[in-house]
Amino acid sequence: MIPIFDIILLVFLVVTALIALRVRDLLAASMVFGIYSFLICLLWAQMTAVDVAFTEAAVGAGVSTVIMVATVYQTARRSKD
Amino acid sequence: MEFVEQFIVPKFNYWIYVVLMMIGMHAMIAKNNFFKKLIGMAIFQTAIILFYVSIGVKEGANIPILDHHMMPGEVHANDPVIAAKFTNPLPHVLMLTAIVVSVATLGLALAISQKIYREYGTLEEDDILSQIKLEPND
Amino acid sequence: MKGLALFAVVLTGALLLYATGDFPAWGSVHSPANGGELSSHYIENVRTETKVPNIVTAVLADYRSYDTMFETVVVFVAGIAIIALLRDFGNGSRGYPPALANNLPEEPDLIITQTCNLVIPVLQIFALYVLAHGHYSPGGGFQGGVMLGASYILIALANGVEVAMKAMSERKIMLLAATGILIYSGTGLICLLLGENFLDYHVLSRILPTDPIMARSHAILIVETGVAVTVAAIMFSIYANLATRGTLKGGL
Amino acid sequence: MGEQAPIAIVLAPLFGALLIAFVGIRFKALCLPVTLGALTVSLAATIETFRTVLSEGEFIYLISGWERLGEGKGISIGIEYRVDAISALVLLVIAAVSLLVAVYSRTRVVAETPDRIPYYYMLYLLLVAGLAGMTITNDAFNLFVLLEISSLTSYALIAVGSRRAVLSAFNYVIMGTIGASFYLLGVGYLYIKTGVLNMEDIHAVIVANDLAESPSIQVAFVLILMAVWIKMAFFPLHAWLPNAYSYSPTTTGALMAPLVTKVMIYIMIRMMVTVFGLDYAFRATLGMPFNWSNLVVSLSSIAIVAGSVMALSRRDLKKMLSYIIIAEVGYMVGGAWLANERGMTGAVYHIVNDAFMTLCLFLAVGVFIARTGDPRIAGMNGLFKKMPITMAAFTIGALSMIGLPPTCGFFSKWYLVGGGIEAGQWHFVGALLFSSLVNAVIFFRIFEIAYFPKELSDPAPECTDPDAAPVATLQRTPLSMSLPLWISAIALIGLGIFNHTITQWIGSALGSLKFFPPAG
Amino acid sequence: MEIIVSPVPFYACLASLLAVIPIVAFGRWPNIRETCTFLAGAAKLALVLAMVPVVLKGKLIEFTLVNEIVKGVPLQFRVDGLGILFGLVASSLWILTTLYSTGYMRGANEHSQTRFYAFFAVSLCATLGVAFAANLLTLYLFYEMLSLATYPLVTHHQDKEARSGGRTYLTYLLSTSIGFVLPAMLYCYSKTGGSMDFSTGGFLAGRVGPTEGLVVLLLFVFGFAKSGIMPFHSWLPNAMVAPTPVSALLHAVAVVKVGVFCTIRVITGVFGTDFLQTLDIAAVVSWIAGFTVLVSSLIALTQDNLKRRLAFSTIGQLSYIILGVSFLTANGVIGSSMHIAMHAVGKITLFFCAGAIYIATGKKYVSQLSGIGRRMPFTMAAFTLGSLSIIGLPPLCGAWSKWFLFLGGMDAKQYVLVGILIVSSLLNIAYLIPIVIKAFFEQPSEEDKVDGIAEAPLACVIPLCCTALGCVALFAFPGFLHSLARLIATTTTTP
Repeated sequence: MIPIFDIILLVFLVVTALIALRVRDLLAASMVFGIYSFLICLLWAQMTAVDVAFTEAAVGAGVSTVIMVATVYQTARRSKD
Repeated sequence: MEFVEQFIVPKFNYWIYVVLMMIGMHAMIAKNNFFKKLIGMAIFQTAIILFYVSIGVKEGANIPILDHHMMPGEVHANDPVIAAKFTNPLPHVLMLTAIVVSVATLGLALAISQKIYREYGTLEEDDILSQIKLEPND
Repeated sequence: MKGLALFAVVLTGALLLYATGDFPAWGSVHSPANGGELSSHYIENVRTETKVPNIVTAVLADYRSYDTMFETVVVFVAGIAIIALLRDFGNGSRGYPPALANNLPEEPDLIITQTCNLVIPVLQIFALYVLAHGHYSPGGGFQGGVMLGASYILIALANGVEVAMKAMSERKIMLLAATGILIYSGTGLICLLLGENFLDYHVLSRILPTDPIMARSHAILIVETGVAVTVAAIMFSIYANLATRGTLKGGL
Repeated sequence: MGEQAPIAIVLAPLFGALLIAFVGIRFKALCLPVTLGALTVSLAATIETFRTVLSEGEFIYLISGWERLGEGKGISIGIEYRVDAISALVLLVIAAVSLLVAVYSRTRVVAETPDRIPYYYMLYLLLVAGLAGMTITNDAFNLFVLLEISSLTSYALIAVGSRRAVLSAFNYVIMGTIGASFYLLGVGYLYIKTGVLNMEDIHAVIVANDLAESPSIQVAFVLILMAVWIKMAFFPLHAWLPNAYSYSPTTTGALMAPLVTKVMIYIMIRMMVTVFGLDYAFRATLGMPFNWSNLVVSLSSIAIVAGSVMALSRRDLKKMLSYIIIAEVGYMVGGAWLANERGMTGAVYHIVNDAFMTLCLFLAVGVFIARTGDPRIAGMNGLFKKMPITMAAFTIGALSMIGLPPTCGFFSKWYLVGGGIEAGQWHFVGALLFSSLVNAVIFFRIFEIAYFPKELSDPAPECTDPDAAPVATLQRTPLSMSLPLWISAIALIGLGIFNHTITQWIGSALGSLKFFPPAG
Repeated sequence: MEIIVSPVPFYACLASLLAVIPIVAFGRWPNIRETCTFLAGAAKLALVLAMVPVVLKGKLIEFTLVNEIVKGVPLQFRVDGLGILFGLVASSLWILTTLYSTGYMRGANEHSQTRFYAFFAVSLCATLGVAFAANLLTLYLFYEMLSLATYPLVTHHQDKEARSGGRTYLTYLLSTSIGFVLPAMLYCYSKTGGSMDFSTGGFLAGRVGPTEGLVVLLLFVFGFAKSGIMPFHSWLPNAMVAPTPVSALLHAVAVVKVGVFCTIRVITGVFGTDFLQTLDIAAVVSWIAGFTVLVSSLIALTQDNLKRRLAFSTIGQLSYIILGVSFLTANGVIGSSMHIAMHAVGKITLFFCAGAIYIATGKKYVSQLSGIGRRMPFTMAAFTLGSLSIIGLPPLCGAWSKWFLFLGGMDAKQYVLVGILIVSSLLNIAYLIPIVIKAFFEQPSEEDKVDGIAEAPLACVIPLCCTALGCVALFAFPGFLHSLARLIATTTTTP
């Protein structure tokens, strides 16, 4: 049986994914994507995939978000959709 | 309700991975803004990683690191290792690779979108297409 | 177009869900993937075959070390690709469309700079720990490398890219990145020169003062170091290029 | 060192790239020699491997030296290379084509990407390493990693081109990522049901556990097919290809057009033959009232016709060639799915031929554009007189594309059409012939333009893009450009004359397989 | 039948191909260049002649160049009666044509003569390749080679007209060969399981039913569109934009005869006359050929351009040959084989004359030819002989072949088609004889009046006189040809 903590995390994941794609401010979207990465990292730790969680924390929530923000700064912040 | 109990609850992970993947894939295809497409791409790739990690989960199993003291030469050297007690490590290995690949792809795609912005002054697909229409085409 | 996209997505989703019903139960110990010979072999024999307690590390850097080598190459590719695309070699005097970065303050904030300067050494030491302790705990080349790279990114964030570039110049980035892969593939090549197949570490016992099994363990550390060096250099390079539109000046 | 040759095929370009990183960035003049050296070593290793295969049949190379577990065939716990006659042939094509294009690139890279030379060559070498690695590996996941290497390098190699190239590179990234992710997912679906990653092991488990009816395996099959189809630009998943190939730098187009789609077709055949098994591939129904073989052959007929028709209306040379490639992809996919040995032989043989045909044409077009500065077909006005030697090579390539003897294009059509007749897939036969005729129209129209000189009413269009470096118009064709062109043109005739030998090699790999003609 | 293995047929084929090298190398020195062509032609003819006695003894000469070009099918030459007949016609007329083109090309001061001679030599190589091909694939290879090699010849003038003529030429020839012959050939290949050797009984015999047989037969007959069979004939009049030597040799002899030769091979070597008899489908081909004979003759009546008129005449005459073979009788085959030679000699004379007239006077149209016979008596005399030969009147060689065709039709009891043959001969008279009458008996218009004789260059006149005399000689001494034709008939039909 899947632990209830997992289920909550999974639901949150979907919500953050949708938010990241709905927000028109791309800087905010990048930030929400960071949160998304962090949540998924938690999920993996919960699923006993510690190495994956570690990597995701460093790469997904860390570097990915930073380079996304960097790109937003170098391009446009507003999106039409 | 029975359907939910039988097919959704026991495989909730798989359902969510499909949902996330479809969210990401839809964004990749249908979003107008290139940056949004890339966020979709990242979500799409993490969804697949979620799928793989879900494969490897064993109920009641521990993280795939043997106790330091069980190493040869130590006290419990000859205790057999029981596979069921540890999570399947193989999907984790694969997904480490996949994560690295996804960040590499993301970085490259961001660089390309910066170059597009340099050329066209926008990241909106429709604006760029209307600019191209004005240029001499093949 | 939008309708078509939705259709394609829903169709794919339906296809994937169709197969979900066929999957073994979540968390099952006896599913083919979990109870199969392959996975069990790794778990049960890793300590006799490699002496590395962290099974993930052992599989990553020994059983499937060839994968991992190319994974490092993927990072390397991303690094050089981004340089090839974005790097402004000084002759790009063309106008650049306005961007958010143009409105940033010139001087870095004092509090941020000082905090970062405090954090960075700790971060770097921790990164080395993660790398070296990858045999026994979660971590290893990638994680350590990313953290090491992140420390330089942090310098760049706090003080500007130029300051970070003083410690890690562009030339050095390329040299380090290539060195990392060379450490990895060179290890494999030495195995090859010693008469065994590529990346067959046990033969290293002939030149390392250990037995063949410990040679595997040591070699894993060596190649993980290579991974870390490449990843650290490239992560910083990616950031530096993306944050400065390839000029390597100014930045966020 | 003979038994280590397979690994050298992939390692040589990798070490070449590293060497460029060490010395090439400072001494730009060394980049090309290093590239050529690495590719020569790779070619030599390929030839050595090929000879081993011919004398000893298919063999396995264990990376990391992990022996297989268990009795019988057992399962693989490490990563293996597996070389048979078909993969050796494809490797040979990769090595030869990449070396020729590297020679060709001498003046082009300097002219088109002057400040990025070392990076360009590093990406070039790594693309070759990725393609060769994909061809030779026997591990389903390892294939994904190498696929990503070749994808990332090709995105970059395209995006260093002009203004439009960047945009097409982005589309390629999106499509390519979907493709690669589908592949990864497909492997996951296989893994969840079989628990192994080695291609032959997957097949063994599918057979042993009788998983043919399992929905997961079927979905995995669909996903992997979709993935390779996206990557090979199989109509209607082709949208990324034409712009990517036509706006990218000359060398990129000349390297990618012959290799990338062809290697993906090889991967598709590999998946059909090694992972799923031919009986599965041709018989799987996915619970639908149709037969896979018939469906895919119909799709390829559509692809052939659509590609040809789209090529007909192009005025840009490279774009026209790109659409022809889309039609050619249809040839090979259709041939592989005809469910008989002749069709499969034709498909594999056409991989080799098509690689050299596209190479020849792209190289020739590169010379034309370098000389005239005009990418349009109309720009070829009077070229037979101006550069007869290059035009002669182009003519050979074009005749091969049309499928006229004694060029190799005729013989691949021979096998493909023969396979179509044998399978009774008349629409496929019709589509092949239609495409030959369309190619004839296209190329003879070009010949007319080049043969009957006339005053050009409109001059070459002004280059609107300052970054698409106004390509230096060469006064003479340097030897570095004409030599590869001529080698490829001669290869076309050689491949045609020795087609029987080549198909025998292919047959030695296919001979043990059982083909299942579609029921009814 | 006894088979002799010898590379002579291959050398005969190669002789003209190798000549390309000196032709291109000596492109700047026209005399040396043309000498090379002559030498190649002589060598070729000598090689072909050397094979004649052997073949007449009923032996076959075989040479395998590539053991298996595709599985089970070698690249192989085999010389039999039909092949040697055709090879002899083509190679002997090549020498005359070379002489003629020397005069013509220099007289007309044409450009790119080196290219012209080079591709001419390649075409001849392909023609002999077709003649000596031992199997369908070899035949097809050389057939396609001929299509391509003649394209630069047809479009020699490189102007707008040449461009559209060349376009029609290739469209018809390539689309039919790729669209029809290739699938039909592959169908045969898959039916026979890999063998495509022409054999007396036909290698397809007994392997197909009437319906498939008819489809394949028609695919072949229409696919070898060089035979000018309707409705795939219109490339031929359009190809007349080529310089006259090209029209003469290629479009009266080499190219078009390759078309009919291939059709004969299909009927005799692929299906076999016996098998066609049992399938009872050859009549369809007969009727198509009969239709072509009649319609083309009618069209020829309306043409004013001399070369176009001759072209339509050629279309009709070619269909005679197909008609003869499709009767499936011994006499029909004899008639067809002889007509290959007879028509070649006659028609090349007419084309030579047309070219000579153009060189001497610049006239292209029949209506302009009033009184030209007084100015060019030799040419027009030769023209008269050629015309009569085409019509089939004794004492000219065309009479023999028409006689055997007639007999063949009677044997096959195809009386309507025999009627068509006769009507068409009358039509031949109607479109050829008025030219002769105009030339000799009408007064020239004032501005055309020239005192005395003003013939074309000697290099043009000699060949046309030779061929005209050939028409007469072949009537007087048909024995050799007849024995060859009889040999062909005995090996392909059962009495």
